[in-house]
Amino acid sequence: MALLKITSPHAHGPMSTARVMQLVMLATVPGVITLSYFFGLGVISNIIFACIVALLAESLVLILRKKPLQFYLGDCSALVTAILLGIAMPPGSPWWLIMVGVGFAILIAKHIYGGMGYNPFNPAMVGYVVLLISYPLEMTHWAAPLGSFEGSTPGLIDAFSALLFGHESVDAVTMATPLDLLKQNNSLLIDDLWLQNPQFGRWAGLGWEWANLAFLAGGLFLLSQRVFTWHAPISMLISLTIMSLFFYDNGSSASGGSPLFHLLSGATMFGAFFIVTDPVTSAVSNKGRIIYGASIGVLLYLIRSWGNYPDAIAFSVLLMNFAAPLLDYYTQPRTYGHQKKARNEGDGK
Amino acid sequence: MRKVWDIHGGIHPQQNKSQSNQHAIVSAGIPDQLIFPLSQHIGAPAAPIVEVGQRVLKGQTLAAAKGFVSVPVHASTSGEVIAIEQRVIPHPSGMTAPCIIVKPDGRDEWITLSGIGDFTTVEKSVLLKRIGDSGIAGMGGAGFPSAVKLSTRDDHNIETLIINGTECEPYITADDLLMRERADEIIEGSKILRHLINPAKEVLIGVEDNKPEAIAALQQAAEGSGIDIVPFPTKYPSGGEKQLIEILTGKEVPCGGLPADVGIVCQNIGTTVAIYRAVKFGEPLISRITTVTGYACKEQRNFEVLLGSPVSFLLDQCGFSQEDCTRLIMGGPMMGFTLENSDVPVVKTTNCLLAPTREEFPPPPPAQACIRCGMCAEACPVSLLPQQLYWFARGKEYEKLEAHNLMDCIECGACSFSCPSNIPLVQYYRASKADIRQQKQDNIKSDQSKLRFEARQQRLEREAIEKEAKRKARREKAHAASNDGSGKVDAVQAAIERARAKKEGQLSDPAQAAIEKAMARRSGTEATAPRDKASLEQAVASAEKRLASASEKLASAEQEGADTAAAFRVAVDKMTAKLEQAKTALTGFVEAPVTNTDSDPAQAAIARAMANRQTQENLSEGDKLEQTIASLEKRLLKARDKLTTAEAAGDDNASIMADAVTKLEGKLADANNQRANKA
Amino acid sequence: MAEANYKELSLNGLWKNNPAIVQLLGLCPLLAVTGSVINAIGMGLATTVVLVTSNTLVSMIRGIVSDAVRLPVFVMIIAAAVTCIELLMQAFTYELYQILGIFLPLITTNCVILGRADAFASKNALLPSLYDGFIMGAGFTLILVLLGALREIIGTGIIFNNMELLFGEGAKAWKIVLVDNYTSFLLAILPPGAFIFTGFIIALKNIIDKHIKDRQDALQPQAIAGSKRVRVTGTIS
Amino acid sequence: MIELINQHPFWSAIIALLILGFPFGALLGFAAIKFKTEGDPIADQIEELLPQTQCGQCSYPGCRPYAEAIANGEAINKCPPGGETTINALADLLDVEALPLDAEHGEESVKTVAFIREAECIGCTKCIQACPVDAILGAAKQMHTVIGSECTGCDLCVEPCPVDCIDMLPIETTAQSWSWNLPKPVEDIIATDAGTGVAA
Repeated sequence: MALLKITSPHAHGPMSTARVMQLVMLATVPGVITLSYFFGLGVISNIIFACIVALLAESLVLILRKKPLQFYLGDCSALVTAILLGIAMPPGSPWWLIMVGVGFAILIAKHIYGGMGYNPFNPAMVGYVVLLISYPLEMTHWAAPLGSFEGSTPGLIDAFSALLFGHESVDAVTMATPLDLLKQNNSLLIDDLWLQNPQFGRWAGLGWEWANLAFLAGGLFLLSQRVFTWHAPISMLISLTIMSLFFYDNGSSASGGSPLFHLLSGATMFGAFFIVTDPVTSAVSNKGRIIYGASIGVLLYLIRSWGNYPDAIAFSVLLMNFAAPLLDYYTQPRTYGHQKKARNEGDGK
Repeated sequence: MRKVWDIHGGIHPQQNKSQSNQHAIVSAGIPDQLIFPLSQHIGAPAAPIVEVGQRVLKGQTLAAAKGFVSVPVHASTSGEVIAIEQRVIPHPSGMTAPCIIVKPDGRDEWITLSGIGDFTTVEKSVLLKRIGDSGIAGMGGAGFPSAVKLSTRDDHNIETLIINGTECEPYITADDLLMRERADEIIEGSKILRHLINPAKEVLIGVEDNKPEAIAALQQAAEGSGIDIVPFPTKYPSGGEKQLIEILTGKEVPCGGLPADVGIVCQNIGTTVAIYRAVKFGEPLISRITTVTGYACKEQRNFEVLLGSPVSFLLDQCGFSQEDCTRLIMGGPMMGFTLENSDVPVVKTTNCLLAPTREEFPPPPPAQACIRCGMCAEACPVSLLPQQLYWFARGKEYEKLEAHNLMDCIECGACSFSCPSNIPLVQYYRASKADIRQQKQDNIKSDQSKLRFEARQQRLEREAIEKEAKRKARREKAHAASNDGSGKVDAVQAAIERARAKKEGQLSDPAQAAIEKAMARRSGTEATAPRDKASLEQAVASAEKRLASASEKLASAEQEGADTAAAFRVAVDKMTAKLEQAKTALTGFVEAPVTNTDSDPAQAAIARAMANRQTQENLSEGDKLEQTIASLEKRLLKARDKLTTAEAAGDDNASIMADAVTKLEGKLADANNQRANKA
Repeated sequence: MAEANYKELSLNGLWKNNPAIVQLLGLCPLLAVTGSVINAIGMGLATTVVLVTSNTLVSMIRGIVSDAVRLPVFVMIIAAAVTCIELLMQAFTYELYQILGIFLPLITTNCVILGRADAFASKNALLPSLYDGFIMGAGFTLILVLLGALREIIGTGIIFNNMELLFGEGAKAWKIVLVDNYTSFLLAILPPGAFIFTGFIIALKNIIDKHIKDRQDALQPQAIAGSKRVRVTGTIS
Repeated sequence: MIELINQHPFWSAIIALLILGFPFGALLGFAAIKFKTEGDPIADQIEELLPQTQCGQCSYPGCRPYAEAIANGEAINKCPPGGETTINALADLLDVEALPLDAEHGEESVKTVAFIREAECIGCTKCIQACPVDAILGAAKQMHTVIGSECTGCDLCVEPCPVDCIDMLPIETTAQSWSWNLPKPVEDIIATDAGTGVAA
């Protein structure tokens, strides 16, 4: 056997891109289970259909770009995008909605820019925002948790019929999310609001709080596997807590909800551990990641409280995606043996 | 416990040290042939001072240091120098370099050694000279001449002497075993070093905590000596000089500076032992401890091996299986380089031979796109941004690479190790660094060319002006003369005469010119040395050898059906031709009259020129004619070519060229006529 | 440019130097009012008329306006033309006028118009200038309509809606509903959609251009290497 | 004041323009003198980037003239010795598109250095006259030799030699000058490479 002539290092660590992606997928499991327990199996149908669309779209582009299918599909990045988008969408979304979202995410947000590793914006969030802007009605169509009104969550058959034929069968049990509710009611004290809507559980809405806790568990698992560093998600959660503490006046109508409410409602945990940590579109240095995460937390609170949309993970993340290169540029670490970073030198012009 | 600092980044690859550190060091013995590359260190290669055929003793200097940053090379056993030629050296390129080949006689006869009994009574300069003359260069991997490193400048206030016993690379256990078995020598060596550089504060031996036996042995040996053994947590690459300094003292060596700038001198364990033996016993550096490991070897252990021993000699002692081995690595898995064949010798910096199986180190999978995960930046011990450097390297943005401190990269491989996308980052950096260096050299050269070009233009201008001035003066003179009414005709006549003379001079026969040339050469200092018989024979021998190896390669290539087979075939043909040539030269030499060999080369050249002329004259008229016709035809073709291109380009000179062509045609016709007449 | 080559001018305006997708001039109306075909046609026609008028006038006065003050003069001519168009549209197509809103007066600042006035009309004779204005306007309109159609179809599932605004009551029947029950895709109607579709149109043009160039390159003979070399060192004697 | 302006809008406009015009005019005039540039800085910068082989393959006699020509709008892709690197650097400097090398002017090839086969040299000095950087030593009827370190590899000396004794030898790589190549870019992976070790 001929001897290889290759450059060092010859040893390689255990991490691979595919493994990273697989771990991320694995970590969504508790969240998905909780979501489908509370909101029905529409979540599963979302994810399955989104995965199919994503694989097809990815294959199409790879064929057009004359790339080896197996090699690029093997990195699982399309599947991760699809799963994240499937989770973010209202359970039991119709097929065309998923198709537009995933198609946009894969074709335009990812491959127009050159494929995995080159996309400046988080594809799943681009897909989500496109849907939110284009189909505001369908995108706020959340089922009531645990069938609060009718007594049962939609099963698998219901979910697939919703997927194929639209929402008619489950229309009756949809309702606003706690974040919507908070936004739309500014005449009531928060405690009163809570009293009027007992189905919302204790802190942040029944279902929502459990789902968030499940995603937190998944995130902590990823953290323990060193898939990402703690900097971005933790700083985001801290800044969100600080913002909500600062504006929380114990429940007057103008107050924006308690820190606990903000941490456990909407897509906070899902965003913090699965969206903010997307390596491709976030800042790279740890200092940069802290700023990146903290800014997302601030933006999240600002948009939730005073913006037009009830939840704002997608918008805050996309806004900070813009800023990531700038953050990287201004948070370069000091190289060993260099006293001070002469930043102007780094310009190269 | 002393406080130790932490370095940024770093990784924890699998140790894999237990395979080889279970056995004691054994001597590898004397191989059939020893190969001594002239450059085993950083700096100028040593210059050979022995001749082919000379018998050398163990420890005898084979090649002397050339320049300040250089070290000599010593024979590691007694034997005969059988060749000084190009051999493949242990270098990632797999290229050849001049080597001295010694055939051991098995007697292992030492030169007379003289040790220094009490080093404290000896001048420092004497000690340094001893270290330098013993051929000691950093044995941790870089191979920087130790004497140079130890001669610190007066303005450097050295506080700390650090002995590096870190050996952070996986698999390697050479220093570990050395510390376990020869802790006394290390401590003695450290004392010599302490005496030499006289550190104000302390002497530290840094050892990673994955070598508890070594630490214990050192601590025992160091008792009462005032030398501190400092264990610290295991992490790659804490064995890098700069990293170790940071771990032990918290200080950073400034970019582009030396450890001495922060009051520190650092030496490797192996080097320390070598210095001890050089000072105490006068032994030059002729052997070292090398780990042979990897699962393609049945037996994995450490050897005390004579420098110059071929790698294959070591591998054979370990039950090496060629079939299982996919790559042969000299050095560790993180920074070592692959060898393309196992005939290369062990040199002063060879701390490990790693022969892994395919399962151990599978071939690298194709690289995927960078996902900017930042794992490389987290692993980088010098806080670079590897992912940024990767983009810049791909875009060949050299300015940005430099601005992002690519040149501070220590090529430790931690980034590539941790990259989930399998991007060969270190290769990008190595290539870019080389390109940047090349570009800088090119810039210097182009500046120089520009200067020379401008100087030349100026000179030409000046000459033109001078010429013009002279012509003017002459014209005025002639004018004055013509005013006299006489001399005008004479002047013209004289000019014609001059021109004719010049022409004749130019047309004088080439043999004469050759004679002159030979004479000139004789007077010149650069007279080429006479080709003696020995060198001719040597040339034949080496040509034969190369032919053999080339044919071998050709055969194997043909068997594999490789594309390169054609190239090999050409090479073989070439070799054969060369061999033929060399043989003819040799026979010619042997047959040549004896007197000729003694006479000086210029005489010989004259004789050759004469002979040439003779043959020219001896040529029959017809042959000569043939020759002229052939050359005329050639020139005509060339001229026609030029004419067509000139016409195509609408050049003004086209008419002149056309004239030239007609003239040539005429000449050719004449010659042809002559030939016809002859016939 | 003594002899104007009309074929060359046409090719330039419609394809090679198209104001909208090659020169990328006048992006403001391009992105803002191409939500539907009718808007695009209205905008395109208005712009074309202004272009023709301004090119003609600029070309006429090109001999008497000094270089230093040419820009203010051009702007005034353009502004006058735009005002006329605005009044005309207010009179005859009031609803369209209302839909186009601020973008009608903004034609004044459309770079296509000032660009052509300065780059072409101020250096060329009357007829070529007039033709250039017309063909550039046509090229611009073409892209506007293409973009409008794309966005209208994808955004609403309908094409040629509201054509009566410009073409009279009879044009009401031109409306084609491509997909029944189409949930309107708002993104296409909103400005981001305009950006995305413009990008696709430019990409398409680049693909076609590359194709044409490749074919031409294949036909071209290979150059002889080094044929243009000169001697740096003068003639060799 | 305001009344006055209202009464004579025309004159007040003229006066306002004049008042604005004078300081700006003065400023421009001052700048023209103060920041006057000597020579042609852009040509200097361009010349810095050219390889200074002085080979004339660009159809200009030397690198300086070509630099000046580029400053005046000549194409940047006519320098074969500089090759792609130079073209890219020029494109960066001038902010224009990097064109492929113009084949009419030659092809990028390995760097070479001239070598005179001394036994054949007749000492005609023609190559010395041809060398743009005076890198050939010798005198009439004396053997010539090339100063390797100064030779730019322009091969201008090859043609004039009447006995064809000048070779252009490629500069050989030594163990010192050897280096790793840049790895194959990720994008070049084609279907058959996946799963094998070749692409790394």
